[in-house]
Amino acid sequence: MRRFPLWSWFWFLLGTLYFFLPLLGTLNFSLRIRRDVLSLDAYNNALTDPEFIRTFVFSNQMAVMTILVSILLIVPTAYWAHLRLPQVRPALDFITLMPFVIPAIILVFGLIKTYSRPLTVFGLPVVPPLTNTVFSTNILLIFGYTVLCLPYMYRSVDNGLRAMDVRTLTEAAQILGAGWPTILFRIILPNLRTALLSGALLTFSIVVGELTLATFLARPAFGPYLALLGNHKPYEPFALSLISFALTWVAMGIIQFVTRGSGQGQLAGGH
Amino acid sequence: MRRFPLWSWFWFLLGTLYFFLPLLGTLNFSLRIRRDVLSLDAYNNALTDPEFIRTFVFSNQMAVMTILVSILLIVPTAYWAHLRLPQVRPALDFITLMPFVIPAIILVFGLIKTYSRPLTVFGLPVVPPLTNTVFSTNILLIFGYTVLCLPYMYRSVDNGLRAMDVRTLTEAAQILGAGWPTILFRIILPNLRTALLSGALLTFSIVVGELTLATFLARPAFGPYLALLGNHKPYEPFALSLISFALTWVAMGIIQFVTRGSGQGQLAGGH
Amino acid sequence: MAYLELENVRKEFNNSVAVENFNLKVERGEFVSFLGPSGCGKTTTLRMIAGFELPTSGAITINGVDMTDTPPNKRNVGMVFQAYALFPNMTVADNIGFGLKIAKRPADEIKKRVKEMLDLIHLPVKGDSYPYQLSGGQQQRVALARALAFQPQVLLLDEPLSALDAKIRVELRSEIRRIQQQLGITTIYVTHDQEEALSISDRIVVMSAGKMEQVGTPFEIYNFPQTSFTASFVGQLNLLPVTVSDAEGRRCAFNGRALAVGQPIRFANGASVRLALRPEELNLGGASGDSQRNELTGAVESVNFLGSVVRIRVDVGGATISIDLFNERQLVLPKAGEQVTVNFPAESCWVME
Amino acid sequence: MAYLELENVRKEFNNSVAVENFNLKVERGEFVSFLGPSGCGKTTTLRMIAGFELPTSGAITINGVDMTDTPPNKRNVGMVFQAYALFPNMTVADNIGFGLKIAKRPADEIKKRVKEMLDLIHLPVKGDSYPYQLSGGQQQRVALARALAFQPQVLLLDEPLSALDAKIRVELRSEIRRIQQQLGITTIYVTHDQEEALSISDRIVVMSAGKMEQVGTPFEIYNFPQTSFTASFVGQLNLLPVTVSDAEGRRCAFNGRALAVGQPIRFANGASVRLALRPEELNLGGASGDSQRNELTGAVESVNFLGSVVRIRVDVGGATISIDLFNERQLVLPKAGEQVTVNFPAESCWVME
Repeated sequence: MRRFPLWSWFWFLLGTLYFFLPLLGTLNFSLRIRRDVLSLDAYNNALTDPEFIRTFVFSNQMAVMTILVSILLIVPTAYWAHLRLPQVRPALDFITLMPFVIPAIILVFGLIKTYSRPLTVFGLPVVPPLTNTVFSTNILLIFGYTVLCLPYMYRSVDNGLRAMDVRTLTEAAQILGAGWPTILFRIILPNLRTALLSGALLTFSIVVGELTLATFLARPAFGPYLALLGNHKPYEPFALSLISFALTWVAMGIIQFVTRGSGQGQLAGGH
Repeated sequence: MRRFPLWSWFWFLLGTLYFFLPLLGTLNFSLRIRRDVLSLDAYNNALTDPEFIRTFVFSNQMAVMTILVSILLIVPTAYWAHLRLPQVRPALDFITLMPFVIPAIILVFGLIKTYSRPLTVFGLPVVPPLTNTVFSTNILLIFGYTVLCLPYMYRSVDNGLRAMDVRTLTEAAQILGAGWPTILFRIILPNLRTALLSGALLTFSIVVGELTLATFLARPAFGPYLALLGNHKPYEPFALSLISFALTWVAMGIIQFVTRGSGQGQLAGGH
Repeated sequence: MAYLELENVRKEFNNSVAVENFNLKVERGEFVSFLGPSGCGKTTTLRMIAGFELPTSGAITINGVDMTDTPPNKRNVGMVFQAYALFPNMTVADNIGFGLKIAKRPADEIKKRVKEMLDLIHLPVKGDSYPYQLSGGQQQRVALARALAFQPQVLLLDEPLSALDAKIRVELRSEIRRIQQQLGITTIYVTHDQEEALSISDRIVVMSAGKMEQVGTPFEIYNFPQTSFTASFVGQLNLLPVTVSDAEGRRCAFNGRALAVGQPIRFANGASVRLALRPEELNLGGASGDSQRNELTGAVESVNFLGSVVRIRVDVGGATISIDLFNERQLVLPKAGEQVTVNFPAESCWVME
Repeated sequence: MAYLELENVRKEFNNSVAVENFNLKVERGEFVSFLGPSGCGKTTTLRMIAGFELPTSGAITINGVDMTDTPPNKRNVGMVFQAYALFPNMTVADNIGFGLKIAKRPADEIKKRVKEMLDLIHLPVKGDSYPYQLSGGQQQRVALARALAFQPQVLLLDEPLSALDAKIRVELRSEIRRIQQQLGITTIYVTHDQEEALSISDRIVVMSAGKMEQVGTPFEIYNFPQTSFTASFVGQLNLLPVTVSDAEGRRCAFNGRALAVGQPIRFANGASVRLALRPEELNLGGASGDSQRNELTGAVESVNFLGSVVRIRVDVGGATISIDLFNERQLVLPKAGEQVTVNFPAESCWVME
């Protein structure tokens, strides 16, 4: 330790400050709705707004559906790639990285244009228009969210599978007489528990705060509500920011706890 | 291969379709600005708009600055953590994961509120207000982008360092007589080349397409321009979407190429 | 009829041959090892017996039933993997009972059988532990118990000890042998470690490049190798360039000196061949006129003390030979550069290409 | 005065002692190994000589200069790591020349020296290759060349062979010894492999739990171990529970049978001690009245054919002893259960706690 240059401490401190200063500022500000007094009024106002409840519940429902669709899409694909087609894994890595680099706004344009008419490929109708009803627009939103969260969920599942030596465990189960359903539900899924939880919590946090998709598909989600609030009220958005931030910490705390609690660090998913 | 259930193929196909259909739809639509004829007019219109040039250049400048700030912040910190403080690495992993789960909108609220007044901590002024001048607002934007891209850049650098056995290489260089500058510039940085490139390209793609931060800080960036265009013109945004998408592919192609070309797969960074 | 039989088994991957012309009959209760370097096809052959790979051609029969195309979960075969492959989400007891649970045996029978198995592997109190709480050696014992719990017809072991430390490896290999003999289970054991194969097996199949080189007892494999691959892969070997001088009378010549060979020479007189002999069958000193012992002289190149063994390298002119002696306190060892005489019995050497 | 000297060196980490009371004088050109199990402090001691760790107390002197607090890049010491640690972004030649470049030597001198080094490690044409294009053994040779290129005062090797395969390991260790003797460089070698330490060293320091157990030549360490740790860590050992019957006359009793001991007994008459003897010093058969040989009888427990060696375990009543014999074709081996007589010279056994 002794001979290590001082500038490292400097950078470390700078990084920490950089990260926590805005948080402290926000907290300080959100408590000052009444002049010269610290109060929780901003929190009270924000949480009792019926619009808050409505949008928050809606976004939570969307998040749960997104998580289900993601798991159904990703787990069998990733498992199969690990077990039998290791050569397609680079391609999967590549594809699932792309939502990182396609801005959400481009994604939503594509979704709207493609699915607002009956989708035809070479003249044949493939999918009916989805933006006509609330229900089908929600489906479109969920699929959009699934793409947005694909990198996180896929990476979690992929790490989880990588940590458990899929092929040998599958063969060990087979030679003991197990068929495919037993292998999937008794061996693979239980060992992906923490990986799925970690992916799900990340998905949850992203969907609940997401702005672009919900705005352009005109759905009453929490992200647009928060943005709207920011244009009209001075203090409440900061209270909600901090609440959302706290929820995030709780979620990540759960990940950490479950990961530790299982005592099987090497099976943890996450990024 | 033989005994593997059919449904895997089904899911695989569905995933592929799901991903590429919107792309095809967008391409098809963007070529139809003239009724019944395929033409590149939409691309021509979009690219010749002076506002496009201006915002695109601005976003590119911001991206380059963000990359520089990120590298200066992250490389020494991550190197130090690998070399001397492995016990802080879980904390770093955790902190750098957080921008994933804090919506950009909350980040920008915090930045504006904190830095639009002289920032005081316990009554002492620490930072002057940053939103007063264009120059200092740009600084705020760059720092905001740095936080947004922190997970990608940190993860790239961390993977790069993990792949190279930092401690032994450092000691090997030390015992051969090298001092810290030599170790950093002759051993560590050259071996992080692909990791830095991969992090930089991801950062680049994200910054150029980013909407929320630029909008709320009222800077003339490419993301808001694209969103604005989407509200006014029918075809051009799709042309730009595809161009941006193509740029992304090129960027990722470069990553792949450089990673391969170096012949040192194990040193590749990226996610 | 043999209990486990492989007939003309061949396996190709993408048009390259991994195993060919593999014929083997294993008796009930026999312990057979497949020994060879990596890539020799030993693991592929084992995986064909398990059903994870299908032979391109040929047949595999267990207890008279053709199993060639049976999927692995219908074969009633137990297997132990190099990487242990215990299910991390289950306790040791649940791991051991997994096969019985799949077979829908009653819960109390499973419980009883798991207890028996835990006793067999000398881990009676570890039933409620999770795999990550055990050492590598203990995990591999549990994997063995799991493979044996449902009383398989055949037990397959795929380099089960290569992930373990040297001391544990020696300990666990005699453990495996003890359990195998106690249960009398027919066993195939894959390894690249010749000492392991020699010490544990009833018979060894030496493999190289997808082909069987030799099948025999450890003693036969070590003392009477039939191919030059087997001779050099199993044990240390000295090779002297010699000329056959009298094939009938079993004599050849090295640097003009006649050497007696204990075994038939299958080469013509005048052929340039190599005389093979093991370092531990050489002794320092003259043959004292014994016509059944050969004598060579040369200068000591190095004396290497390895603990229980001292290895002396002697340059006999055109070739260097190693001599292994047991360390003894009274031993007077020659120095490097000294001229020494070396002798070895005719019986201990043989001629190879 | 010794070339490299460690005086009363002690190292604590977080209040736990890693190394204590370490005193060693190494002569110029000597090859000394630190041998011990993992966690015994051998690597910590090496790292203190390199300067990567600072001693909590004590002094380290190289060629008369106190180096205790000198940073590693000023010590002029060469080091080879277990993980090779070649710089992946540089060619082999650039790796080897790195230390000279740091020292700002002229380009043509570096080029010449790199060429010499490549010849020394028998890789003359690999200069333009990158490390990832070489095998593990070749990479470690390059690491050795890199450590030697700038003519360090001392060469340190930290388990340099443990990442390599068994055959390469044996080959490379004699290569290291050859180069060390050719250059006459003072060398410290850390290993947990007793055969490696015995075969390569001028002297061995046996370590356990942070302390020096014994310092001596390989022959002394193996044949005259001074502590029970050394005796059991280096080589195989049979231990018989015996009672001292006549300390003066060097006699003790096992199951009522008198045994002669070759070395002084430092215990009182009637003390319960253990008689230690190496498996390779035992022989089958009677002592034929030789008063300097001891005799035991018992039933054969197992006969284990290990290739060059046959290990026979005999239950002599209350203890099982191992006997190692060289495999010979004519050998008539006893069967399990047979009664045998075993003999060993008085000189080969000693008494321990």
